[in-house]
Amino acid sequence: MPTMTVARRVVVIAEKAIERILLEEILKLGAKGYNCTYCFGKGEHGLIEDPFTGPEHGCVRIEIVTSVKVAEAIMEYLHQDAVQHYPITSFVDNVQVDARDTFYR
Amino acid sequence: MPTMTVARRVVVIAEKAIERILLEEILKLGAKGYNCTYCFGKGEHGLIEDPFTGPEHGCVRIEIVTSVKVAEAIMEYLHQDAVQHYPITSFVDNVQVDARDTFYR
Amino acid sequence: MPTMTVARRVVVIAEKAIERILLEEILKLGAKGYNCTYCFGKGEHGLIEDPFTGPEHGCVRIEIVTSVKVAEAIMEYLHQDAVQHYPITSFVDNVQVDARDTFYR
Amino acid sequence: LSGEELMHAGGFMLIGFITNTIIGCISYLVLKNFAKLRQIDAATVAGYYGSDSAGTFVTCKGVLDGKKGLDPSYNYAAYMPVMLAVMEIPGCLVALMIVSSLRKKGMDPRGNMPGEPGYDPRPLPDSLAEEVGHGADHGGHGGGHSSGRHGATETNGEKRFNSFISLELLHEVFLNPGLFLLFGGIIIGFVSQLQGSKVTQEDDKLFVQLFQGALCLFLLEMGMTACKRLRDLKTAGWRFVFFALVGPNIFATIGMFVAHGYGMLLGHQFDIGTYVLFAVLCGAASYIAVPAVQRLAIPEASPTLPLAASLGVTFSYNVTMGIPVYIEIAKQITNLLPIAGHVVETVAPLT
Amino acid sequence: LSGEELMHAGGFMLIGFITNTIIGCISYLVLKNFAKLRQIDAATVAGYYGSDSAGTFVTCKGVLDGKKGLDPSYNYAAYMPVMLAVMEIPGCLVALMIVSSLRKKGMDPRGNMPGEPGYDPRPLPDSLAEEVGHGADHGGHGGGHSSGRHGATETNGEKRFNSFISLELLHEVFLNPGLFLLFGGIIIGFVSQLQGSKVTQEDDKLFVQLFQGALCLFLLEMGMTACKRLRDLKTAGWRFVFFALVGPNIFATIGMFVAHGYGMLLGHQFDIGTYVLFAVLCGAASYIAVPAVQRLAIPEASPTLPLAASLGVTFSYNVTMGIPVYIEIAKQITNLLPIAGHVVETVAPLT
Amino acid sequence: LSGEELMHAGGFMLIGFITNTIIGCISYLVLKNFAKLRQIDAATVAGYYGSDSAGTFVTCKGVLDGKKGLDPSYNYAAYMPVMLAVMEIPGCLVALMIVSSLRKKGMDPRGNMPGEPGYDPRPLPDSLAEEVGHGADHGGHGGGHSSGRHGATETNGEKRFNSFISLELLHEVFLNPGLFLLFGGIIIGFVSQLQGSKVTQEDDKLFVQLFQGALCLFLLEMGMTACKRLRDLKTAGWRFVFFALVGPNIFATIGMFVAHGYGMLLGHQFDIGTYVLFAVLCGAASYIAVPAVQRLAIPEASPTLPLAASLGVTFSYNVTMGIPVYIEIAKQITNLLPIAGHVVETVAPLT
Ligand SMILES: Nc1ncnc2c1ncn2[C@@H]1O[C@H](COP(=O)(O)O)[C@@H](O)[C@H]1O
Ligand SMILES: Nc1ncnc2c1ncn2[C@@H]1O[C@H](COP(=O)(O)O)[C@@H](O)[C@H]1O
Ligand SMILES: Nc1ncnc2c1ncn2[C@@H]1O[C@H](COP(=O)(O)O)[C@@H](O)[C@H]1O
Ligand code: NA
Ligand code: NA
Ligand code: NA
Repeated sequence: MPTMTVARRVVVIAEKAIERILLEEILKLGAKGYNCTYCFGKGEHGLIEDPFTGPEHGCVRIEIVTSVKVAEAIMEYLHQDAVQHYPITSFVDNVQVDARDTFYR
Repeated sequence: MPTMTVARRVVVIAEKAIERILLEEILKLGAKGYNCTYCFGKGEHGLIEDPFTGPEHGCVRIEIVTSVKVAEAIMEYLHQDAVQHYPITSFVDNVQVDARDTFYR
Repeated sequence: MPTMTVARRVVVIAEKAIERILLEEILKLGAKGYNCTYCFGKGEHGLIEDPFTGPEHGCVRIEIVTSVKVAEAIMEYLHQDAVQHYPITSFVDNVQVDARDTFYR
Repeated sequence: LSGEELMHAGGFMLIGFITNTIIGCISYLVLKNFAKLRQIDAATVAGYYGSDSAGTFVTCKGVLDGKKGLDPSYNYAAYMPVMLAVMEIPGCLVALMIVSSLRKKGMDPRGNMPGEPGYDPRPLPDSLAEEVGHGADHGGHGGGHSSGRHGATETNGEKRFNSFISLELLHEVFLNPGLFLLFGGIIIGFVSQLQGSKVTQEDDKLFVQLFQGALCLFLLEMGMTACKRLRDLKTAGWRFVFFALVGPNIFATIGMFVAHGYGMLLGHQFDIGTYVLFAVLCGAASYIAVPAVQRLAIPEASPTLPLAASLGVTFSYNVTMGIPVYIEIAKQITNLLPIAGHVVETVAPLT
Repeated sequence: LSGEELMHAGGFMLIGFITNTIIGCISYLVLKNFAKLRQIDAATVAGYYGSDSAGTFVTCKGVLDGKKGLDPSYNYAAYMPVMLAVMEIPGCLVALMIVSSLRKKGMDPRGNMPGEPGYDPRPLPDSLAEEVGHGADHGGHGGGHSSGRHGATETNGEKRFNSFISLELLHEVFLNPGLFLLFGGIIIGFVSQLQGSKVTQEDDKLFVQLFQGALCLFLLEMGMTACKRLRDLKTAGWRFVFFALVGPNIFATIGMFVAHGYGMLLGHQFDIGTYVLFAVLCGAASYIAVPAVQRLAIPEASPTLPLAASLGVTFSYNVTMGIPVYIEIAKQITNLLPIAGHVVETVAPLT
Repeated sequence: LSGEELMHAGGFMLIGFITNTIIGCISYLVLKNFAKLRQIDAATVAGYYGSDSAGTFVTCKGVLDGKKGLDPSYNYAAYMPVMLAVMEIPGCLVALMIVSSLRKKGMDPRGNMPGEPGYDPRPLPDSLAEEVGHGADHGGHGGGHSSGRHGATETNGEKRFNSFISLELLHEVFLNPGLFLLFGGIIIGFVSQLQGSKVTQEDDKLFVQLFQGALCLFLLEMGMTACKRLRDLKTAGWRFVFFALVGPNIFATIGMFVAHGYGMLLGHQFDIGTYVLFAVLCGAASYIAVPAVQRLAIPEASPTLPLAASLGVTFSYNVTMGIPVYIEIAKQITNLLPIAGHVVETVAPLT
């Protein structure tokens, strides 16, 4: 049984318009990597759709596996006043990573 | 350290043909929001592919962060006889949400 | 409250070039099913992009809900020397599945 | 469309509808007994062949447009696109009827009938039924969904679900791709018409040329999709492939004889183009409308087998060898059995 | 472009810019008082109508190209594409100005003004503010983001975020789709020129034909997208739909009278084509540039309402009935009020 | 293709294969010593330039088709598409050979060689090797994957993985895009041929026109993708950009002299078109086939640097300035060194 260590996974779902700034900030805050999928959905701001490429490109779902400290910094950044005005949703949970991996540290 | 509250995340993977009815029901059952990504995969029903737009549009992965009660209602709905005949897979886990957020309540 | 059983969820994010072999091996190792979404991201290997279809088709995110034993076998396979040279990231966590479902066993 | 032509068209549509229904039933019997398919799969594939394919129709129209410039006998009746829309429906109905009768005969949730290998009457694998603690009392998962429910009462969630499925089903069966092509054409005509006739005249030559260019691209793309479908044939067996190759020729020929008979009845000799288009409507198998019906109403059927035949084999055959063969057969029929009083100017055989 | 023409063009652009600004303001007042929209939505939709639409412009150009071959009066000035780029800006500025004044008047984070239903001055729903344990002291979420912040100091994270938004905003307002069309055309001309003139000559006829083919496909696709947008009209009310249908005609007619006035001022009679293109620049509403501005700078506005009007109703009207109507009005104006010393050869009315 | 022509073609293909191999080696040396790239990156980029580009070939063919209508000397040999497929292979082989020798010389898992900055012989960062409890005994991660493994025995999982990689590699190297273009053309010819020759004749004029239209769209799209790749040049340094701009001209000229020498050897004067196409096959760099090989066989190389040069700089240069320059050079060579007994009718210089 390979030994596992615990890491934090932050999932951020935001409108595509602010995708670039979010990814830049996430790396600045210390995250080592992320993966993004385009998605669509409904929240407080109603259905967000790109009129041309269709709904599935309205939002971006960013998944970041990182350390507890960096995860906190990201959540703090996302809840700043300026950012909160945009359609953005975020939640966190724990995942187990193989002890041999360092992609998240 | 921002205080976090615990919420339930339901992930439903189903064939695109029943996407609309599922999303309508999920909102009727009390969920505040959801996000969807098109995906493809293999399960008991074999590989589901849209002959034209290619595999990656065969199924839809719906992720719903909501309260424990609503999560239970959704799982109950998904296991009804009529729904079970269609290719559909669902599982649940807990996530932590910033105490300041209400997108899921 | 429908009774739930605990299952393991393995998430593998890898370059699209080795998608087929990974999916074959995952099924050989005993997984009953999987679902895949195309994504893009940044890790130790830098931004992986398909020069034509654009970034969102650079990598594939494979999500496998399976038993603890099979999850371990998959993680072991992914950390073999030959596989490690390719851009690949994997992590595991627990999810709850409705007791009536057998899609993962 | 003159009154007389309208009457012809109406009769022809009725005959077309019946012909495709018969073709659907023949396919079911052949697939069940000759190709030894599961009854659920035989019924589904029969639905594909009892319907028609907009893509094959458009390709055949493109070929005829190219020829009729030099040889008017390749002309075709103006109401053929409407036939395309009408003749898409019978296949769906045939499949739905057979499947609902299979459900009544106790088909299991995986689609196997009593006596077929793997038949497992127990409801969907919830062998853990006993373990279900204090969950809502579910009773067994009766087979089939909309019809043939026994036991558990329908929750209103399920009622909404079933009505959604039936509504979507009506939408798929009657608003088939043939209709979209038909309305698409009319709207484009209307829009360019609105912007002054000069635009449309000039467009005609351009339109035909662009249409043929787009047709080549469509065929190339469909060809690649078709090849991918061929992989699923491995599990099917040679009889199934034989049906997918020979079937279209038989059904097309049946169609042309039916059209010829109808011509004799009316004492009116249809153009070669009309024969060939009708042949293609009978001989082609659907790969857009019926798969959508299958996904909604027949989840138990194999998702890959029917497409492997209709798109992988039949479509590829039709757009390459099929159309020239049907043209040749159409010429033979009109030459050998001329309709009294109508001498068809002899058309140069296919060079 | 001769010196005199350059002077004409410059003046015309200034007039176009002012006309679209006025159209934006008129729209805001009409939407606020007649269509009873929330002020934030009225301002946003006004931004759409105070801008123009590259798609409608290109469609109108295609129609005129088709006609001018037979009737030279359908010609149009060469600098019109530049007008397209210039007249895209006023709408964005009008919307941004009105919205920033709304923020100053205390708009709440959901976009409601004091007195509007649902007005909730409390900052973003963090009623749990008290529960926030030892989180960084955030103070209230002041309304609006870049401007009108009161209370909490801006963290440098927020500074970077706001500067990103402003930069992207400048990018969207000034690098509008009109510019891309303009540069795209120049680059293609340059590349084909580079590969020897013979290639371009031959290309010209092909280019116009291909262009018109692509135009049809673009219109078909836009038509389908437009229909999807119509669904969002349900919540809007008939007055809003009335504005989206009648507004373009009024704005287009205003535009043509302005162009005619400018012609009288210069003693120069513009071609019918120039009138019609200018009418379309005034009468059309943006659905690429301004939505991007809205997503960045006006997150509180409804994401669906503006597009339902500009794309669902106005675009569909313009490319079907609108353009022929504007052509007819242009002819009437030039016939009834001929500019001294210039007799316009009588053009055959729209057959 | 007559016997003699077949012999010419065979010889030409062999010469083309060798020329591109030499170009690959030259590129490696220039990139390593002049542009100071890491050896792994130098080898990968050398693979790009030792191969050719279907896109550039098709563009050059389009330009020549446009010209040969007016001036037959722009004609080209019919077997050039086969040269495209053959000359795509050497680049891949050059890169794979150099990389495997680098692995033997102890390249670390990040692709750095002993002596290069950041060289870290320790296997992949599993400094936690000790912490590995009772996991399957793994021993060290030897460098490189398929070849040069030392230590840990290969599990059959790894064997399957490595055989998958080698199979995919063969597929990428030999089934290159040039072949698809070749077969694509043959199949379309076959299908339209099958549907009666009349169709193909009429199609020819349409085909060339549509082909040129599609070519413009392809170039526009590639141009935009190319610009995006330019961003990755920032980290590369001016020498690398200089190579990507000047290299193609040198390699193209080498190619044309080689072709001219071959012509002299045979006493046969090739058309200008053949010279130019051969120049483009030598001067262009791959951006479809070799990137796929790199992803499979050279995961350690930088994923962005090679494409920035081959797609961002070289492709953009070739399709705008490159092709006219190569045409001019080809004319100079044929004029200044006429092959005995063959007087080339003087072709009007590029107007
Ligand atoms: N409860 C939820 N569960 C999952 N995703 C959500 C939820 N609420 C919102 N989202 C996603 O987050 C995006 C922005 O949310 P909002 O700011 O609430 O409009 C939406 O487009 C959804 O894709
Ligand atoms: N064990 C699994 N893990 C993750 N996704 C699954 C699993 N089984 C099925 N799926 C997904 O759920 C869809 C429907 O499953 P099924 O009803 O078993 O055919 C499949 O297409 C997969 O995308
Ligand atoms: N820390 C991370 N969190 C989420 N996804 C990651 C992370 N690191 C890498 N990835 C994903 O895994 C892929 C390969 O990672 P790598 O091997 O580190 O280049 C990347 O393209 C990302 O999509
Ligand atoms: Na049929
Ligand atoms: Na306007
Ligand atoms: Na080369």
